[in-house]
Amino acid sequence: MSGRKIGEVILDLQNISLRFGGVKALTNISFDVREHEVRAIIGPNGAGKSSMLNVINGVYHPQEGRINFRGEERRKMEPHMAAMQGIARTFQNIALFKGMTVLDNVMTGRITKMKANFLEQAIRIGRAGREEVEHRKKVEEVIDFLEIQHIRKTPVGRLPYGLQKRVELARALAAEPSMLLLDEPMAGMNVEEKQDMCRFILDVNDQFGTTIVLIEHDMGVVMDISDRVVVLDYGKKIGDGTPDEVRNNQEVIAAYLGVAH
Amino acid sequence: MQFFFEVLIGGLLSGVMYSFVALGFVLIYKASGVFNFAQGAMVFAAALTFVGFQELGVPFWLALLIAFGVMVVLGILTERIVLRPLVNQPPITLFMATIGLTYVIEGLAQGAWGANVRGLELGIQDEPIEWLMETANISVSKFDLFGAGVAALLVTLLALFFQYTRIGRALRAVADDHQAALSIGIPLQQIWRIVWAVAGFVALVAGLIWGARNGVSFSLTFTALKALPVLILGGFTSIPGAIVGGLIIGSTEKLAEVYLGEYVGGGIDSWFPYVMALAFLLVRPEGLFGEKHIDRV
Amino acid sequence: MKISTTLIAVALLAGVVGDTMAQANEQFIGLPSYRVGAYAAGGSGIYGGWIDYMTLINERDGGVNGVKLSWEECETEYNNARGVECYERMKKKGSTGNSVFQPLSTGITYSVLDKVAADKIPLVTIGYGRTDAADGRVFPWVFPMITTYWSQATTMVKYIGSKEGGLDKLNGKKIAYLYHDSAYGKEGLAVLEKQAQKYGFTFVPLAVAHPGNEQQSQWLKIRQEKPDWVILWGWGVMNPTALKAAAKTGFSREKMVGVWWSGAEEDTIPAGDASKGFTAAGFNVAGANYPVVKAIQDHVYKKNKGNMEDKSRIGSVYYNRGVVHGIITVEAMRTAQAKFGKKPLNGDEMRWGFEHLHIDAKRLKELGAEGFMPDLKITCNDHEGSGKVKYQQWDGKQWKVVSDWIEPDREMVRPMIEESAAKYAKEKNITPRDCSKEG
Amino acid sequence: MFYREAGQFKTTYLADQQIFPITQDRIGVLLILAVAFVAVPMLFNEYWIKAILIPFLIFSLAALGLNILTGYAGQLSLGSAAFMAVGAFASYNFMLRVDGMPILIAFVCGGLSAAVVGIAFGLPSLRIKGFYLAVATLAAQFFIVWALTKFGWFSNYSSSGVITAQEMQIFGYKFVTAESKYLLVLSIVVLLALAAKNMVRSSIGRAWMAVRDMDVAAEVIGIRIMHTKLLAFAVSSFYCGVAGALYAYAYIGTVEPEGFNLDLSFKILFMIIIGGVGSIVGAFLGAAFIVLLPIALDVMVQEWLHGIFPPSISSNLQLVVFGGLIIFFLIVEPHGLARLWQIGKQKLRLWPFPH
Repeated sequence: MSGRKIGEVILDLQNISLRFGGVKALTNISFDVREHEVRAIIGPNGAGKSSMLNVINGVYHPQEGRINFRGEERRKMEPHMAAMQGIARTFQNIALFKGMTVLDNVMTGRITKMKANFLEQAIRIGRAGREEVEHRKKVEEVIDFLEIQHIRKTPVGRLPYGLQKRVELARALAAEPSMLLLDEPMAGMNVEEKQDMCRFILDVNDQFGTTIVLIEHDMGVVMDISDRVVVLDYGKKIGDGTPDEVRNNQEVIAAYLGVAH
Repeated sequence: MQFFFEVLIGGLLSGVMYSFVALGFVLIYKASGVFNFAQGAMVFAAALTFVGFQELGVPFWLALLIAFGVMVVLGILTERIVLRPLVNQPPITLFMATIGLTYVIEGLAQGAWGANVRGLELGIQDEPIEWLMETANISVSKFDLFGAGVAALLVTLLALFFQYTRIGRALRAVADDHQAALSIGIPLQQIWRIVWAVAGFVALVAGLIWGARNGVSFSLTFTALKALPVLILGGFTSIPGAIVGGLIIGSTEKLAEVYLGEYVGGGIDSWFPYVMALAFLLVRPEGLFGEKHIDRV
Repeated sequence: MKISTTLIAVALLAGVVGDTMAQANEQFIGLPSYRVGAYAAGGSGIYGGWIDYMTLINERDGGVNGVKLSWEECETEYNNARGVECYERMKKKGSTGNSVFQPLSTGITYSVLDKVAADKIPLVTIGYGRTDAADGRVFPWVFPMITTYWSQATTMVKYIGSKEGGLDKLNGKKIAYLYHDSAYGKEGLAVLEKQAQKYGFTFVPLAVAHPGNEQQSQWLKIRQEKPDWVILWGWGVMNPTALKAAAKTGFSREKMVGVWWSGAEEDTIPAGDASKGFTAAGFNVAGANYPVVKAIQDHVYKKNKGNMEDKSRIGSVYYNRGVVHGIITVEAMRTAQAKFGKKPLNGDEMRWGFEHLHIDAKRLKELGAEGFMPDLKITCNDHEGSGKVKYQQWDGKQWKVVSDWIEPDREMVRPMIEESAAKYAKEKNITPRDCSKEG
Repeated sequence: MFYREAGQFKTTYLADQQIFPITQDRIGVLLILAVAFVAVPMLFNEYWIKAILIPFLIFSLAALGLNILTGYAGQLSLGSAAFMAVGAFASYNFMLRVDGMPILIAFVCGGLSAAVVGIAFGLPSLRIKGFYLAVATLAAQFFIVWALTKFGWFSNYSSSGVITAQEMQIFGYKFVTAESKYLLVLSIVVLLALAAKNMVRSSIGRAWMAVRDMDVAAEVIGIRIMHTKLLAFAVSSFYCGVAGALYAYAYIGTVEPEGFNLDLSFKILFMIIIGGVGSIVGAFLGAAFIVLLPIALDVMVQEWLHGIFPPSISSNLQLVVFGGLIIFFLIVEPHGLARLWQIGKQKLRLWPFPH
């Protein structure tokens, strides 16, 4: 954890409650995320972790509660607005575009930054062509960074699971986000792949200063790489603090650590 | 007011006719996820086969039995030749295959029985019920009422079939989850064969009713177009949806033609049901009886 | 796999189109027929009758003045693009190229309208097609022969008038117009509106959406409006549905008059008893007892060379309409042969034949078609030639003629045709021919 | 041996992002274009040009349009023919009502009109998906044909409700001969095909595919779903609209609204399914297949079966074989002719060595 400096609170969630019909997914949850930190959300299955990420990037709209991002109170918004604000994410069940190549998938990550309109693109003169080259450079940097050069032109549907996860991360990184939401980035990976993924996450955090919000089941990993951890259970927050604090929290031990692993 | 009721009742009864055809779509979609565009052609083929055998001097019930047999064979062949090789293909491919199937069925039926247009007599007069005419001056056809009765009977039979037979329960399991159904040992292919046979039976009934109403001609295939808005309204997987959707489409279509039609020159029932079903979907995308779907990510 | 199939097909096409299949002394006639799909009932009947008549000419007379007729079918499926392909495919066939094109489809007629003038092939549309093409000055290559939709509409009013005891009795009456909501169905609108003004009846148009298998709302309207007569301008399933609905509504079939595409066995049989009493127009009549149909039985079917699989349809309305197509084609050829010689004729020469075609009562009798079709005389100016229509009533089993040939209201129709044709000429920059200079 | 990319290293991203990165492909395309523009008008007779090549190109264009919507953006539509109708009738009215309207601009206006209508009927796609949407597009199919029939204004109050295409003229040159019409259609189709190829390999194409493959993820990445879907509807309808205008002006001449019926919509859908969903070349291959197959069948029947079967049987046999071949083909190669094309190239890449 060298070189980076944890900064101010940039995301502040206050008393968030989310319901689907009669089912309560999140109840009265408050926590914050600081700039440049690695923030983990843990909890057993069905605790509401993914719902939490979905609230953060605008896929779900909580019925109650306030969200403050970079000092601005957030109103109801569409998910693509979150992307505009620099929030990128990966998904629990890989959400890549299966019919497209790795390169194209990662290129979609730059979509908010491409300005040429479709007519320019159709004729491919001026800005459209230049843009493709410019953004291709950025994308190639990300591809190099995540060491997936060799599969550039392969359709993602044909890749093994671990590589798909990595491509998904590449797509998120291509957007040069200031905040990255990772939903179980290491699920289903072997030890070696996990180590690689850990390294990438830390490098991202370190080199680009990207704030990371992470959901992960592997406690070892979580405790190793995160600065602060929030613990959810049945849609409620039962713990929040540094890894050490959480590790010693009785309620957390009872509800989660004791039973699940 | 009396006129309004007359239009409404007439519309509801026509709606039942649409439900007949929609039912066939629903059965197949429910069990195999196939949007079977050939349903209209099946209605035509079933009715034509029935009338064809009748013309050859075969008695009513025997002709009915033979036509049913032909539809069962058709269903089994479809499963074997078309569906099984296409399993796991995207829905649109299956849909296109059923359009191909439409050409095959139409060609076979017309090739075998000729292009002649035939009449079909079920022995029920298509005339207004007299006492209703006299007491309330409302014209309701005996035949339409008979059609509604057959529809009610058919739906009851199907409901019982789904509820109380082993095959019916298996069918529902398949509809809910193919994988799960497979894992508990239900032979999917057998289910599909049965469901296509049942859809063939529904097509036969629809063909007889529609055929008796308008004659047995190629236009029976167009009945499918009447059933599609019913499907979007009622949902592709809901049998009650097909019935209620049919009633709603039938009645509003008639009311619209009568009360709105004259402002735009009439003939609006080619598109009005579609636009109405569409408008309904915009308000309630899950359809009449569908469950609200939440995207999970 | 598929590629090889395509290659074979392409090779075949190339081969077929390339060779002319020329037979020295044969008149080639391309038949853009349709025997599948929704229109098959009409197609198989009409093309069947037509082919049988041509076979009759070949078998009995050894052709037309020694020139045998030859033909080839091309399946159009009543589809415009397929029709164009058939037109182009058959254009160069035979020793002189295709000499006449009769697609029996208004859509295909439109699709080849521009092409026939350039290719010099007469386009003959008997009882369908573009009505204003009756103005031969603007449409030299198109022959909407015998009678047009507009003429027919006026004869319907005349017929209704005769039933009411005179045209003057129409004043104050109400006539509903139940029509197929398409270009075809709309043909009757304008002229009937004018007739309504002229004779003082109320005109109630009611559109029925294609295909017309549901007419509940229209018939409820009819029940509400209580018209004295209903004109049925339907097609296909719309006809039996209308008849059934009329029975259901309690509207007398005796008071329903149909267009000629509503007046075939195919329209009445499906409706069963509900059709009884329904009357429909026709420029040909039903019946197998006319000498010309009998001759076909004797010379064609006895030799087992008939085209109809279902022989009970011989003498039906559609079949006889096909015979009329045959008669007109053959007579036009005969007319042209008188000028150009007894040899196979090209499209240009055939066109002259059509334009000078004159089948009078005497000739009809010779042909064994007296009362079977009206007499007609085509001129450069008038490509319709007759306009006469007969009415037949369905007695539950067959069509029975119930009127003589009824003349159309030419004073009304002709100016409408000329006006519409002039508009077309203006849009297309066509200078109408001066018919006084035509030979 | 001759078709391979080995040894062709791209040293710049620009080179890698060329429209056809492999040299042999570039040569191949140029060769095809040369044949299409020069050899075809010289070698093919009028029948081929008028009755097969022109409709083939026009339907290819329509299929291209539908493929953008269905193949790339994943929105199933059964209303392509109606959008063709809009293009045809709109072009006609622009030519009729605007003095001195150049024909090409009229085509563009026809396409734009179709695009506007396409957007209107694309709006439901924001709420509904899959077959529900497909059935909903039938509303467009029926409504548009009804409206064109019903309101006389569209056909300039023609008594039969049909329109007759005006003469095509560019800078005083009149397009009358089959060859000139063919070249005009070919030029337009080639240009629009290139534009389509450009779009699908740019960010808009990636956005379409992203929405097709997983719309929720696409939205999270920052793709505006509404904008992307509606743009797909607009572009697709534009292509169909131009195809419709060409159908009227360069092919049929006089058209009636009923000519643009559901059957035609299905045919166009067949073209992209048989040709290959989500493939530019697939639209052409599919159109060739669907245009040629019925004609080839009819020719075969007339040649071989003449007199063997009664005509109605042989006609119905054509229909059965047509339907059967479509099913057969879907089973054998569900990804369409475009995939076979690719496999063919793959084989060529290895040739003459088997592995």
